[in-house]
Amino acid sequence: MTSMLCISRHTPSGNALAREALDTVLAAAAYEQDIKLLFMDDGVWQLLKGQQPSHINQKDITKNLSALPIFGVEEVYVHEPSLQSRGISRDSLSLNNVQLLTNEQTQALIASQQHILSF
Amino acid sequence: MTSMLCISRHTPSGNALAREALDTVLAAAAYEQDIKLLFMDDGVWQLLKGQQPSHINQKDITKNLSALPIFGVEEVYVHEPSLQSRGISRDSLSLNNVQLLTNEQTQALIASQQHILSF
Amino acid sequence: MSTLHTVNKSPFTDNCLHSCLLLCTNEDALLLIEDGVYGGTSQSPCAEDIRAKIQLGVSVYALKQDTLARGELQVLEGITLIDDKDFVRLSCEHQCIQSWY
Amino acid sequence: MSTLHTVNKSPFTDNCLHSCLLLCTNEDALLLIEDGVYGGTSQSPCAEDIRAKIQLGVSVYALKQDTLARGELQVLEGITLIDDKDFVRLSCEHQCIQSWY
Amino acid sequence: MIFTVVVLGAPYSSAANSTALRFCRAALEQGHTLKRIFFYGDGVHTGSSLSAPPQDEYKLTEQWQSLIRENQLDAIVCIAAALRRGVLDADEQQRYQKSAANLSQDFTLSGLGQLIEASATSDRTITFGA
Amino acid sequence: MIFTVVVLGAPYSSAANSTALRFCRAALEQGHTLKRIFFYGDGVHTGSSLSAPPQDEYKLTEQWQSLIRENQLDAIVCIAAALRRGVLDADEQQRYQKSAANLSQDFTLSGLGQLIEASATSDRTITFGA
Repeated sequence: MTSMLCISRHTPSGNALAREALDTVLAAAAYEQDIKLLFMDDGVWQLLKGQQPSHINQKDITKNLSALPIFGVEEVYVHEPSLQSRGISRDSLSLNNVQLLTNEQTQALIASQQHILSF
Repeated sequence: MTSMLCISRHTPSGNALAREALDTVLAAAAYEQDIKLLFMDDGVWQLLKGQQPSHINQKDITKNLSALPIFGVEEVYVHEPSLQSRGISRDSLSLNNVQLLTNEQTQALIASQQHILSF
Repeated sequence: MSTLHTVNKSPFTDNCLHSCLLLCTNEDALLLIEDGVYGGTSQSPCAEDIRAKIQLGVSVYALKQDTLARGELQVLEGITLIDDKDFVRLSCEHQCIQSWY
Repeated sequence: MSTLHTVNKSPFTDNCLHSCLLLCTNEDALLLIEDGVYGGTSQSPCAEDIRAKIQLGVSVYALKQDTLARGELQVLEGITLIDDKDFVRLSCEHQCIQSWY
Repeated sequence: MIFTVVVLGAPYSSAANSTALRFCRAALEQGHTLKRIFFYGDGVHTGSSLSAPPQDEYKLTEQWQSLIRENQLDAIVCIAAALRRGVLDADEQQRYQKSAANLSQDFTLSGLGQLIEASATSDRTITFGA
Repeated sequence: MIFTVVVLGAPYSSAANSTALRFCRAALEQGHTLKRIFFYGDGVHTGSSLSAPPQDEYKLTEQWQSLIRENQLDAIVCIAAALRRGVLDADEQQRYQKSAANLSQDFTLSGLGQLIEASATSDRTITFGA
């Protein structure tokens, strides 16, 4: 197994990157790789509760997010400073089993990988 | 004649917007409209001297810029605070006959138009 | 004549809301659309500037569909949520529309 | 293992260079490409942070072709201009490549 | 009022494309006139007849096609932007000896003069940037 | 070394596309192996056979095609991203009953598994974001 980290840094609805990152993670899980997912910068908005993208004729990314554990993606990380600067509390995240990381912990996570998939 | 202002805010080489803005201005001039062009934000990089986009296999936008007066585009404006924050001096601009505008003058320019073409 | 400014990028990523606020006059209106609605949240890097503009009489709006789509956002007091029809109406009420993106 | 960070957006517009600098460790290298090369100029909003990183031992590079393409830029002292072959070499020398865009 | 609408974002890639569609619909519903919709930049992909999104997704290009057809709108795809990006009608297919054309019949390839002419004869111009 | 290259930017729209091309060339010149080039997001437009830029401009898609052909590279266009954006091969044209196919013969439509498999068997993965 190869250790891979997908870093997802973009908003859920502004363009296709958030969905494409998630599809990549699910593909890696299906391929039984050691895939981890890190949300940072505007990517943390993907985790906000209560999204109703049907209002803009988009599919709800939250459904795919909640499917991550089912597909064997156990390690989902969130860059905590990104949450803090946006005023997003842990309670307002749609996923419970995420690990919040400091800058130092995020650096350590990145440094321990073999491949990064940058989104 | 309709008064039109094209606002060009993006870098010369990062995407196609700078060139597409310029093509629009030249089309408006060919159509004999009262077209003005305003550079602001990263759009002011388009005016920097010495660009050699052949290094990245792109055409030189500076040629089209220098053709503006020939095509009858006399009013070319530059948002001066955008120049200043980037450390670009007037001397380092490839166009001589541009008018530098303060925030207030830029506001007045925008307020006097019938149509804005936003790039 | 007054201008309607639309902004469609998150100010946590992109500086176009900042540039817009620099040039938005007291007669103008500001409409946050798409990812621009993040700019109208309480922790937005432009929150203070937006509050100041509202104080000076600038009408600030956010597109309701885009706001609902993005989840439980804490939208600043004084920002009015509007729908597509209101967007069209605002476009009629102002002479020019400048799109910041 | 160390990481090569590439940044391809102007910091005058986009905050990704700022985010990159936040996570770039002293063992890492930073390569400015495309519009990212504006981030390495003397008035860049990240100029101080880049100088500090260089002091701490981070190798900072800018792609030569992208720099020449964009005109007479005043590139910060301590930033090394490299070509495509060096870009490939840096990719080999670091375990991971994180692209900030 | 008479509107000229400029669309710079591609469907499925940029939220701007979908916002522009909703704006056009709302304008028509309120009795306004759309003088012309001008697809420029990556917006030219709106004119592609080959888009095939999954069944459970919103069919943006189909929605544009219906809107244009049902309201007999003038939908111009900028020819210079389209040729670079691989969006062609039958004439351009022949001219450039390409294997296929992919412009939907509801759209017309034409030049930037069409944008300027529309703007000059409209009350409002609005751009949807990507 | 063995590289997997991910291209997310479209030709003519994003500088990322051209940077990726130069990177691939330089890697090959230095004797490295390109396990796979994976075109995803707006990068799928690289596979279009219909692009027709002006004569005096750099032909990005042609350059990609030559590079792929001359070096017998494995160039995959993500099928899900491509279908949404109107990039199809003959099979998908038939499946979706579209009027044409526009995928250049140097590229292959396939799924995200191809990206993961390539990454897992490469020394390095590099993404060119738009």
